[in-house]
Amino acid sequence: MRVFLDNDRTTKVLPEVAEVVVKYMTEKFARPDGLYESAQEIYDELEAAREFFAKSINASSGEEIIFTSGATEANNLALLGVARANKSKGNHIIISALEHGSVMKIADVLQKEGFEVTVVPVDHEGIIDLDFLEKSIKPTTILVSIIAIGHFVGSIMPLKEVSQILKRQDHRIYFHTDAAEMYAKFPIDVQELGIDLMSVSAHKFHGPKGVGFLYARKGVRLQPIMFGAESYDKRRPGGENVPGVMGMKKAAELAFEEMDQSLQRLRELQEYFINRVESEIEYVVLNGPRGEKRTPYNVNFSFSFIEGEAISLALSLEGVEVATGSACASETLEPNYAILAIGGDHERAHGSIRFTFNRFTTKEELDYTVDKLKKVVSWLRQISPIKPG
Amino acid sequence: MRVFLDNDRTTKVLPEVAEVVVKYMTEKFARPDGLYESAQEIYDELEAAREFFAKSINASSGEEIIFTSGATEANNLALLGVARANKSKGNHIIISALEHGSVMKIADVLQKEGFEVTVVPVDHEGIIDLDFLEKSIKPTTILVSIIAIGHFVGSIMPLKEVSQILKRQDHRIYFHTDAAEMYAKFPIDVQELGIDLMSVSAHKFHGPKGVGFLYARKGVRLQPIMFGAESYDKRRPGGENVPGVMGMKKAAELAFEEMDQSLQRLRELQEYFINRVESEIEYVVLNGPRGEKRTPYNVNFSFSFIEGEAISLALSLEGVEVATGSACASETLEPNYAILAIGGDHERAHGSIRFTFNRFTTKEELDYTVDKLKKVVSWLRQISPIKPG
Amino acid sequence: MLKYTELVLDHFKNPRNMGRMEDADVTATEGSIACGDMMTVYLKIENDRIVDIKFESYGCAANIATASMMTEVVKGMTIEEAKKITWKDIVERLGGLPQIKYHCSNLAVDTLKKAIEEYEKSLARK
Amino acid sequence: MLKYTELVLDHFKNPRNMGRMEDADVTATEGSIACGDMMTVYLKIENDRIVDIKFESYGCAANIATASMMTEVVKGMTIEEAKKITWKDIVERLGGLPQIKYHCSNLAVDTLKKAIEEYEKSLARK
Ligand SMILES: Cc1ncc(COP(=O)(O)O)c(C=O)c1O
Ligand SMILES: Cc1ncc(COP(=O)(O)O)c(C=O)c1O
Ligand code: FES
Ligand code: FES
Repeated sequence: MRVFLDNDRTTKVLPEVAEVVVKYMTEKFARPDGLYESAQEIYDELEAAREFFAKSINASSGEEIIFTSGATEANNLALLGVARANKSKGNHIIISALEHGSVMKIADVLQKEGFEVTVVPVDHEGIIDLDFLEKSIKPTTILVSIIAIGHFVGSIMPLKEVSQILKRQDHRIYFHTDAAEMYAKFPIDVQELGIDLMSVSAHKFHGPKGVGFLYARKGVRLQPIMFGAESYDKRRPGGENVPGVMGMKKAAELAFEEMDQSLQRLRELQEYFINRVESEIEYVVLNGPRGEKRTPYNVNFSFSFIEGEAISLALSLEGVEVATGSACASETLEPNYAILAIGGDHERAHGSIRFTFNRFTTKEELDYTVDKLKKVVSWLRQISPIKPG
Repeated sequence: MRVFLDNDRTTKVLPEVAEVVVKYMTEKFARPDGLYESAQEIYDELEAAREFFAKSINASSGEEIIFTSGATEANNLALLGVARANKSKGNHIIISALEHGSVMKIADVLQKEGFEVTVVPVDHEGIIDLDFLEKSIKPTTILVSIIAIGHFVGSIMPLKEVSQILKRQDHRIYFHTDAAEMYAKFPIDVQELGIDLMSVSAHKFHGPKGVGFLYARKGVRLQPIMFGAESYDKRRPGGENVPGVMGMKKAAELAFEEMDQSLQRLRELQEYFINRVESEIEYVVLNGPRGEKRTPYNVNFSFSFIEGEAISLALSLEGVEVATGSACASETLEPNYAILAIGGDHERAHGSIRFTFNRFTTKEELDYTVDKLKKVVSWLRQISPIKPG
Repeated sequence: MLKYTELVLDHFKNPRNMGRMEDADVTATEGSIACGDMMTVYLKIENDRIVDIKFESYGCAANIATASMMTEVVKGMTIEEAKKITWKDIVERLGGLPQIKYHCSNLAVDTLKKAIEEYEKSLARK
Repeated sequence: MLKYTELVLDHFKNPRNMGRMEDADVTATEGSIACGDMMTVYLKIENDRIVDIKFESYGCAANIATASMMTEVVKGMTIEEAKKITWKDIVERLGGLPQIKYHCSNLAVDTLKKAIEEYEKSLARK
């Protein structure tokens, strides 16, 4: 059996989606900017796709959707784009301690460009400190970027509360959220949540890799990060990835159809999985919140006395594929910042394993996973010089 | 019959390529950065793909290949990346008058960032003026970007001569070429041609849209245009478009297999097509060079007394899809700069039609095109108030 | 992206009143160098009424279609009626035009008005 | 990307000489806080020869595999021979390691050397 539980990293493309991608690669292959009928058809379909994505988040118009090569590019366009275009209004930016690595890195770059960056801490469950956020707002604050679901530990962020804080201020502060792990899994209403910009990636919900979009509310000024010829969307030049966009649309349609049932089913599976692990394996700590504050797509445990790279390699030899926050598995030999941010120590990061589900994850797969996990954990604990007590 | 002769804009993905893309979407869908076997397989295959592309242009190592979302991004990374990273060495950049719109736009942006840009003119055939180029070099020149095949008019640029000029200088000047219309159509040897950076796009040679690469010679300093988490290639973060890259590889393999025969066959077809048009339609001007100086993938004619948007629309109603350089077809109502650059006037741009082939273009398709062209041209000339003489 | 209505395409494919008129009462040509478009209108006028009209056009599909529609609209009109025609009327009758093409419909109406002006001048000279 | 050789994986899956040794002549533990790895080595020494060796490891797969390989290499060696072992020897015997994992092989050798040192100190004290 092979059980893929690293769905936060990427997901498998569904056959129905692949079919659409193939159609737009081999038949409807024109680009929207030709003067001929096949090009005009593609133009109409891209427009319809933008409308579809806009509707899917209750945006007011398809023009608010900018197709990108993924969420990393969307994050870059949002943060670099807003910061550089609004420099004259202020140079202060706020992000959370649980942003995806791309937002972290972009914030570093902006700091080098002269922006001031405040990182809002999170509590032991991975939920941002709203008081801290409110207090760190200055007259020069132009942008707040809070990830929709806390990176690595699965905490659902209080986006609405953030936007309410921002709306209380005397000046306009743009609100961006990286929703790569939320879109097409949860309902999102950008009006209700007060979101101005939002990043999405198709390969997180069984769509193709290399495509995503940025929602940017009308009126938000953005400086492009890439420049190019006259094209479908001036904010993002280059040959339009039509098969990617149409595949992403199909993937989203399928996801939205099953959204409520999937959330419900996964919530139960998640509880079941957490229960089994906690009752059948000793010395485990759940990283991140429990219950409604946690996305049902994520479970994250630290196993004491053993190390995550070894755990995940051993699991993979048994057919179970997961992620770890261990320093030993990182290129920089740094422990995962998310575990540190929620108050964990080096050892807890070291032994952390992230299990991320997709909406097709089954009880059988999780049972198999628990069985293998028990085997691997007890075996590695046998090897370890550190013993309980 | 439907004849697609706008292959410089994009091409149809081959079934063999689509098959590969599907395989990497639905089966081998992992990303290279996991700790499990499927991820390691993908890592190896990406590495092998980089080696393949490196070999295909005689680069010295796969590390010199940076995958991007296409040639527009590659051009941005090359020009913005080199300019911004080498600012301390100089602020002068040279491009040609026949660059793709993306390079033109990027040069504008660099100008706004404080760089000085010289545009090297081309002769009436669309070949750059090497003397002018050499004379415009200054001690502050850091980068020269010359398109491999003159935009719109199909002139093959003397890349080797350019690099020889650059090598004669006392200081190092990087040489970039936008080879989106040359790669996988012509043999390219970056050592022999002395190229330091080169942009490539898959959808120009029957590969997928949304993927391409930048060749960057070892030692060339580049500032990224996007920033992100630890990933496969630090110079270009974001979820790796594995299906795109593997599809591009397949497309290139197929193209390289048939390269010589295709060039030979298209050269003959091109001559045949030019001959038929010139002998059967009056008042036509070939834009760009004849013979060996011209890519066999491009034919470009101006038809006097009539306008290109109307010609191309009328042709498309007959099933023939082409491009035009007419101001009336452009969003900015500007005549095509390439026609002006080769010394053509507004009227010549107005009546210009670009026919671009792919390696599967047939004599039957071209015969059909000439027949329809004759019909359309004579019909529009009937409508026109301007008459010969 | 240029999106033409079915009606625009129809007028492009089958332009009404297209061609030269050898015995026109008045002929006018207008053209803007900026865009490189050009139009000629021929009028035959009897008792202050446009009894026949023809056009020639050097320009894009919208140019041809608006000229064609304009001729269809004004044929049979009195000169006074024809003078009141605006480019917006033509665009409306065509079911709309891409914004970037509005100037083409302008040209059609301008050429008509120039022809009428010429005609009135020629009357005044008589 | 971490790529382990077949041999590394084999030593990870089936570590040789793994576990506690209750009657060891000497025990040593080394660990670097920076990376959070840790290793314990147990030696049984007779006539200046390592007649038995065991290890425990808290660390990554490379940590476990290099410890395992180290024990296999030095078992049966004289103390003088064992002192000459370097982390490079271990890496070589494993058919290579990812560069970023070299420090794990270092730890294996360091722990061994520390154990030998302790043993020699204890001899000196006698
Ligand atoms: C010469 C040239 N450069 C760059 C591009 C842009 O390529 P892409 O669509 O991959 O961004 C094109 C195609 O539009 C091209 O023809
Ligand atoms: C929260 C979050 N943001 C951004 C990204 C980057 O997405 P992409 O691979 O589309 O660049 C990811 C996935 O890696 C993610 O999980
Ligand atoms: S123990 Fe941390 S990298 Fe090996
Ligand atoms: S004639 Fe140029 S746009 Fe219509």
